[in-house]
Amino acid sequence: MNHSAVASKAASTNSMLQVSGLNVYYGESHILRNVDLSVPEGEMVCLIGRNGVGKTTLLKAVVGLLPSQSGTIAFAGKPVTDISPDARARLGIGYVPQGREIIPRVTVKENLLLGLEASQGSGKGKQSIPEEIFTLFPVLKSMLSRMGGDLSGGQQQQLAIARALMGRPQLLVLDEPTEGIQPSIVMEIEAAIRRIIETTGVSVLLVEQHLHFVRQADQYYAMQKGGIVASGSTSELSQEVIQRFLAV
Amino acid sequence: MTAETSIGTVGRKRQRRQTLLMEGVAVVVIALLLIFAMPALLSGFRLNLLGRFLALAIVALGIDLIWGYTGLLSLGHGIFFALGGYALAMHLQLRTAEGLPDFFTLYGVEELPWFWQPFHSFPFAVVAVILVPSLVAGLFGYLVFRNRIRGVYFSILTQAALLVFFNFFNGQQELINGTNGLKTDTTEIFGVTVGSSQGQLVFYVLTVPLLIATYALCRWLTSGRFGRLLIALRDDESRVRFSGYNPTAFKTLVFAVSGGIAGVGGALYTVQSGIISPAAMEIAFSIEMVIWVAVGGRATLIGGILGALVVNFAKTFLSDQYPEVWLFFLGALFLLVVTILPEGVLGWLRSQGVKQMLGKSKKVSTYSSLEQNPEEERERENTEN
Amino acid sequence: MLLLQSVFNGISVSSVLLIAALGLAIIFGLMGVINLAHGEFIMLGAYATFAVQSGFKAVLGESGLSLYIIFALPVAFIVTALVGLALERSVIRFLYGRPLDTLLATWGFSLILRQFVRSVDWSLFIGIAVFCLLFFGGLAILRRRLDGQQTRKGANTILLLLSLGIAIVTRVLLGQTDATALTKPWFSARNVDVTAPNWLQGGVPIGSFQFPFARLFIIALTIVCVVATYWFLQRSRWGLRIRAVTQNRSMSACLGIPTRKVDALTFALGSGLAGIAGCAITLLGSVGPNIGQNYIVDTFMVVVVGGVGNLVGTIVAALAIGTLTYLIGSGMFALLLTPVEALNPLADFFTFFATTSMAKVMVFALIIAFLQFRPSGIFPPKGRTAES
Amino acid sequence: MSEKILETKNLTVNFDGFKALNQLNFSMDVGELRVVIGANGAGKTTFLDAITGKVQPTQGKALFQGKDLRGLSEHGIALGGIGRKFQTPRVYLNLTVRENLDLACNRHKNVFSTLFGRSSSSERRTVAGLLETIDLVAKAELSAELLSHGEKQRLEIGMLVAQSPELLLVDEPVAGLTDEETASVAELLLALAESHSIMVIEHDMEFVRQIARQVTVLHEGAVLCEGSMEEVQNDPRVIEVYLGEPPERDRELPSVG
Amino acid sequence: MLYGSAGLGTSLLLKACAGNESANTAQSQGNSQTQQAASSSGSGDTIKVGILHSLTGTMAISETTLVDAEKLAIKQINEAGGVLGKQIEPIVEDGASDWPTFAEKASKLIEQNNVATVFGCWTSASRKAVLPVFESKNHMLWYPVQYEGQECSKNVFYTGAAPNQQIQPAVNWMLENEGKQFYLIGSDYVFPRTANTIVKQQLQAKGGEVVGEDYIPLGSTEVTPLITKIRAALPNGGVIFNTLNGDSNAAFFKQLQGAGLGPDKYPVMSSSIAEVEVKQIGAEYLQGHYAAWNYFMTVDNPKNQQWVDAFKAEYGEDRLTNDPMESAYNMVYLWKQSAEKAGIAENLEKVRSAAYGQTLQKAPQGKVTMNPNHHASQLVRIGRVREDGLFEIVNATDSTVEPEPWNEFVPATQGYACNWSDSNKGEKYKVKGT
Repeated sequence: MNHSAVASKAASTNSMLQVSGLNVYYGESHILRNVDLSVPEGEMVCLIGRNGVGKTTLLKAVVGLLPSQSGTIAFAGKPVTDISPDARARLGIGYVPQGREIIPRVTVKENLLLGLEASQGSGKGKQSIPEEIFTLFPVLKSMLSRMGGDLSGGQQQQLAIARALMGRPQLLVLDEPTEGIQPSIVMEIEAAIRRIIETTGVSVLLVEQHLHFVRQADQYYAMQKGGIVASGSTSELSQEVIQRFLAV
Repeated sequence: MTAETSIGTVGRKRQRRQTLLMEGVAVVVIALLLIFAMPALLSGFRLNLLGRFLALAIVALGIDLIWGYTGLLSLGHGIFFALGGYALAMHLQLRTAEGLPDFFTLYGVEELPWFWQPFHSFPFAVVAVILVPSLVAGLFGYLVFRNRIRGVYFSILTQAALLVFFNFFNGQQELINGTNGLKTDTTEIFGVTVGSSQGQLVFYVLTVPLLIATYALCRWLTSGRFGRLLIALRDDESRVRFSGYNPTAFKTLVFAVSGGIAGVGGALYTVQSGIISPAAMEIAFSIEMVIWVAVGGRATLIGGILGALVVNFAKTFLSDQYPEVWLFFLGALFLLVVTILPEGVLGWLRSQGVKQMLGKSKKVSTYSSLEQNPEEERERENTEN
Repeated sequence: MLLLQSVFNGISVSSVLLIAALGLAIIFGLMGVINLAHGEFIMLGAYATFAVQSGFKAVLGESGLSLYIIFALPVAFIVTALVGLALERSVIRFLYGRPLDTLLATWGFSLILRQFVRSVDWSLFIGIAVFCLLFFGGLAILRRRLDGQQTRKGANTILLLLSLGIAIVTRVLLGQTDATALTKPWFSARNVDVTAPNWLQGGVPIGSFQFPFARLFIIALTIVCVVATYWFLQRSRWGLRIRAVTQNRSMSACLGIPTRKVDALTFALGSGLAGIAGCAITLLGSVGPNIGQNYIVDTFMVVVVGGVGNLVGTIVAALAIGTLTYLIGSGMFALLLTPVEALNPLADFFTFFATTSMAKVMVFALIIAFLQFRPSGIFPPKGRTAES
Repeated sequence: MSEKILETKNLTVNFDGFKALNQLNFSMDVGELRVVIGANGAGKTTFLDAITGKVQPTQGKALFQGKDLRGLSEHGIALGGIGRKFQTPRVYLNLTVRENLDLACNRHKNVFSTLFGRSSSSERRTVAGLLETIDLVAKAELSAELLSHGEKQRLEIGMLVAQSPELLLVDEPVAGLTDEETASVAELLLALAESHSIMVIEHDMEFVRQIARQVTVLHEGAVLCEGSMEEVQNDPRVIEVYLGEPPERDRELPSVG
Repeated sequence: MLYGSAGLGTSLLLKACAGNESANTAQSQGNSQTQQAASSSGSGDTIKVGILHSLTGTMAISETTLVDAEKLAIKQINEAGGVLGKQIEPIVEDGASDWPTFAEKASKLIEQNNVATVFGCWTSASRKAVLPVFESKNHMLWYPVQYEGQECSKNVFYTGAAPNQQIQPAVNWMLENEGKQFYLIGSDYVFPRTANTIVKQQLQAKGGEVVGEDYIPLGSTEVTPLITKIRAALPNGGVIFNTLNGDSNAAFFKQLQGAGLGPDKYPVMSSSIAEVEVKQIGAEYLQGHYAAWNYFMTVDNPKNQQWVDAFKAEYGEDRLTNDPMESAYNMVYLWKQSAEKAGIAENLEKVRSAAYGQTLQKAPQGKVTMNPNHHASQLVRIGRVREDGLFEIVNATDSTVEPEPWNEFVPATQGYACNWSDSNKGEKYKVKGT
């Protein structure tokens, strides 16, 4: 349960993402306080905690949307603290934000093609959408010409994940992918994510509140008041931790 | 606690009174210098220049009031400037002519148009100098603010209004002599020819107290609760609204006041330059007014005055010596003020002072924060690094 | 016949307005930048056309003149796009999110451009080239050599002053030589003459009326520009990027879209369209340093009335404003109303406004009235973004 | 049955096809301190927007002390007695703390009394008292931009109170605050609840526990459930929304809490 | 003085000294006016003159050509020994196309630089703006551009055409040769308005007819409504009388041609289009249309050839000359002759009196005489634009036409005249017998 011990252990293994001593302010409010976190290669790490404890802020700092006052972020061994979000995306960080952030007045197909921006080098030539995407999310195939903003929440979520996959990321950052979505689709999304991990070996950093999804992860970090307060393997995730950091 | 605060209040009041007194003394000294020393030191030509620039400084105060304090960038103050100038010039025209002013006969107008009639009266003309621009500004402001048109939309609309007034005045030869405008120099008023050196001295001397009066008015408007509300409107209009104030009324009033001030400046400028014409409503002139304030420093009042004087003297000097360079210089001034010196000279000096005292720079944002999307801003900052 | 003529004239007036406003609509609508230098970009396009024409005259003689306009269009586009790009990179990019500051900065730039075309000669050109070489070269070297914000900022300032100083000295020294080739202004303050190619002079006679080729050409050009812009934004890869960035900047960045490049490109595109507009208006009038000023307010009105960031709105607004101005200004309204006895007072009213100046007054009043009930234009931006 | 201070009937707000509020029925008694919680996107902020006139409801209506709020302007509603605190503190950065309070405190908010009127002694007393309440006496003459985040939050609450509204709407008052700051805000709100009706939107559960008496849970633009903290915590629907698990699989949960 | 002009011949030197001496005596005897002016420039070995035109802004396009012409004249005079043996030192000020700036710079030239006279202005508005300055300081302005008349200031010499030297002959000629129906168009300012007032009265008196009158804003290029109106109102063979100025002209002619209305249908008589403007608009648009001036570049006499060559040598082969430039050139010589006749350049009263009757026998346009009404007698010519952009002179008066500043066709000024050589007459007096 000693989270710093876990962190140091993680650092010693081959980590895809290594966050150390991160401090982030939003205006003057101190949102993240000395956050250490590590995502080992090929593993799925889940960040838990109630609304407003700074999980989303942490993810935004990781993808580069928020600047950090101090601390470092390393991706695949390379420091990325000072580079712009688009450069981080091209390095291989795929981001599925909270609220999906589908570009609304752009078609589904175009939204998917935008995902290709992150995969460098594939600039020229006819852009096409690989068939795997439709195997994962069959619903998208029939929607290609619809406007992104017209999809339902669940469809948007699937689109957002598919879009992130288009860039063939090494790290997938998912912010509450099941939030506000019908239970049946939640299952589909979870299954898809599991399959993605199995087939591509991508590392995942996930913010989630649905418990049984949390349990699918390899490791968890619990946040409260902008800091990591507990971490460990999800197999050891106790009711006490859940009650303290998640329940109402 | 009550004892403590009341002592605090008294101390604060005393301090405030003291600074106010110091300021008053400084202003009087400067005024006396301007009125008595300058005419002795400067040639008539230079004095006339100074007088006109002081008149422009009055306009700058009006701009500072709405832009620096209230956050409304008007690109149409030439309208109010010109209206003030026309009001006075119309009176002076009627003073010379036995019957009709000369130009009317040129266009075959035989009867004085109705709106000229009241300008026979001097008191009416003086009141009109302030009131006509105020009313026009107030009406325009009301129509625009009522719809919550602000920021750049407001600026664009004021510019369009300027163009319309320019066209109107330019086009109505029979009514106000079109492009030629109205001359004032040869008129006699109270036994003095306006254009004579004696007359010019009188107007110069008149400009100084009026500038000070305007300054005092602006100080009064911007210092009390009203002034704080203007700043609040600038910083966060929506918060003001949720506090129960109606922003439209306040903005309309302050725009009208600013228009009236521009009118006074316009009238004083007119008698000292001898002519008012639609050229005063050219787009470039109104934008130049803004740069005076920006150079001096927004929301400082004094900055506006200094800016008007400095920029205009620079203009006179540069366009004398290197006419080609002037536009380059002015253009560069705009770029410089916006990118490197956004707080103007005075604001820069102040922030440097504060920096030394507190060890960190004080950022004065004179724009409504609502115009910016904070997230976008942050992302920009981030990507620029 | 009268109706056909009115419609044609209304459309042709509108098309000039639209082609001039198109670039502005893109820059303002997609980037939130108030580009008061837009008129000067139009002017640059016109001067580029003049330069191309002179080049053709010099190389091919008079016979080459018939085709110059075909070449002038891309040249005008590229020249103004490059100038726009330079402006965006050097100034505008620091001012995003501060629309009023962009307004002042672009006005400053427009003053410089206006004086530039008046006084540009080889010595000035060389001076500017020297400055660019020193400053940007130095910047590139510094970026590699120096670390640390503080030292870099200081070094930048010194570099700026140094290169500026050297450039000015160069210019002054060159200016004092007797070589007139160096000091002869390229354009001077005078208007320059751009003559339409033969095939654009004259027109198609229909009845007693003649549709001028130049007008038809501009209408066609406007349609081509609108369609091309639409195609570029809707179908091309960069267009997709631009749309994505304007709709959701931060998410676009997270997808790997280089937002800074997209900004620069959008600005360059808008400026380039102004260049094409400049090329077009050489067919209608003379070319001088101040022509841009004729368009700036009208085009802004088009954008404001059309609603920000909306191509269709811009088109409708240009049509409405252009046609109205024409109908009122030409006295057509008055003419149409006169036969009806009851409407005579109204006809008198419109007759009063039946000059170009007064038509502007009237149209502006209508715009203010219009904004009373549609404050965000014909097609307001939808949803939450509309609020503050 | 006590008098209702706020009531909404079938309140619906439609953004571009997206129903931010969906047939929301809500009511609150005079003198109540109500906490509204809900997951992100549950429509909490839109709810406040609809009450304060920032957005107009597509359907339904909001009643304040029995009066329909439809069609009233924001400042009209504010004058009518509803004060609102925003999520991120919105105070006037270029004014001092005292000036901030003084502006809000002004009883006569038309142009001319603002221009010519001076703060009355009762207003000055109110300001002094409020400075005490929000614990900013020492910083009264500092410009608000020099305050810390927590101080700004307190100042904004103070400004709200200075308006002397009947109803205070407080949006996420402790976001980004330290524990001590959170505690002081909680104290402040509890003190204010003595004399005001307050609706707080928050998702810091520690904080909610500290202040909550009656809790409303919003979900997808409608009320999911309402009750005491205890009741809400144990409501299976709430657990599902918050934990994403059918309650039967976590039957043991409540016993641990 | 002696050291300054070492290169000049002895005779010149002597003459110069004599001139200087006489200036000194004049100064000692002179009235206050003289002292004021003389104290300034009398001491040096140069005579300062002001040149006041727009070097920047809208009007720079036209006005810089006048500066060129005036500087050329000054240079030639200086090379020939100067005025009264003194070199002329021009001080150029920029009016920046802004009327108050003109007034400001005029004061500056008079008060700061103590110039002996000022050459300047183009637009009537700028002249009206500086007029009070010159009147209140009793100074002297030379104004080179044709204008609307209805003015006769003691402090201004007008060397451009008065309406009866340009507009009236133009209307007469069109009436006799092209058509009876006139459509009047102009930029919206004082010159076109006044000119058209005169034209209307004139046509009424001579059996012509005005079928329409229209104005567009100065500098506007949207002329479609104008062309629509002309087409609607003007029958074939009608005449367009054009007083448009500046950028509008280019737009007007380009679009007129585009609308299929060539000179065969509606010939246009323009009052503000000279060689320079034709070049800027493009000769193909203007070919066959008319203009009326006192001078055209194509005037065939040796003096003109000499001048054009000198001008091209100074400023470049591609440069053109035109009427306002010629007037500007002439007025410098007229001033020089006046000053020499007065014997002192600084005594403005004397120079003014000396100016009456001064004649340039060999001005580029022919003979030019300054009248006591401060306007110049000049020849009047009608030109038609040729393919090369110059004018074919289709009509010219045999002898100079006397200027009438107060127009006989405007009721308010009918029968009035101006004579500054007679203290009883002055600015405006009723001519007996009318």
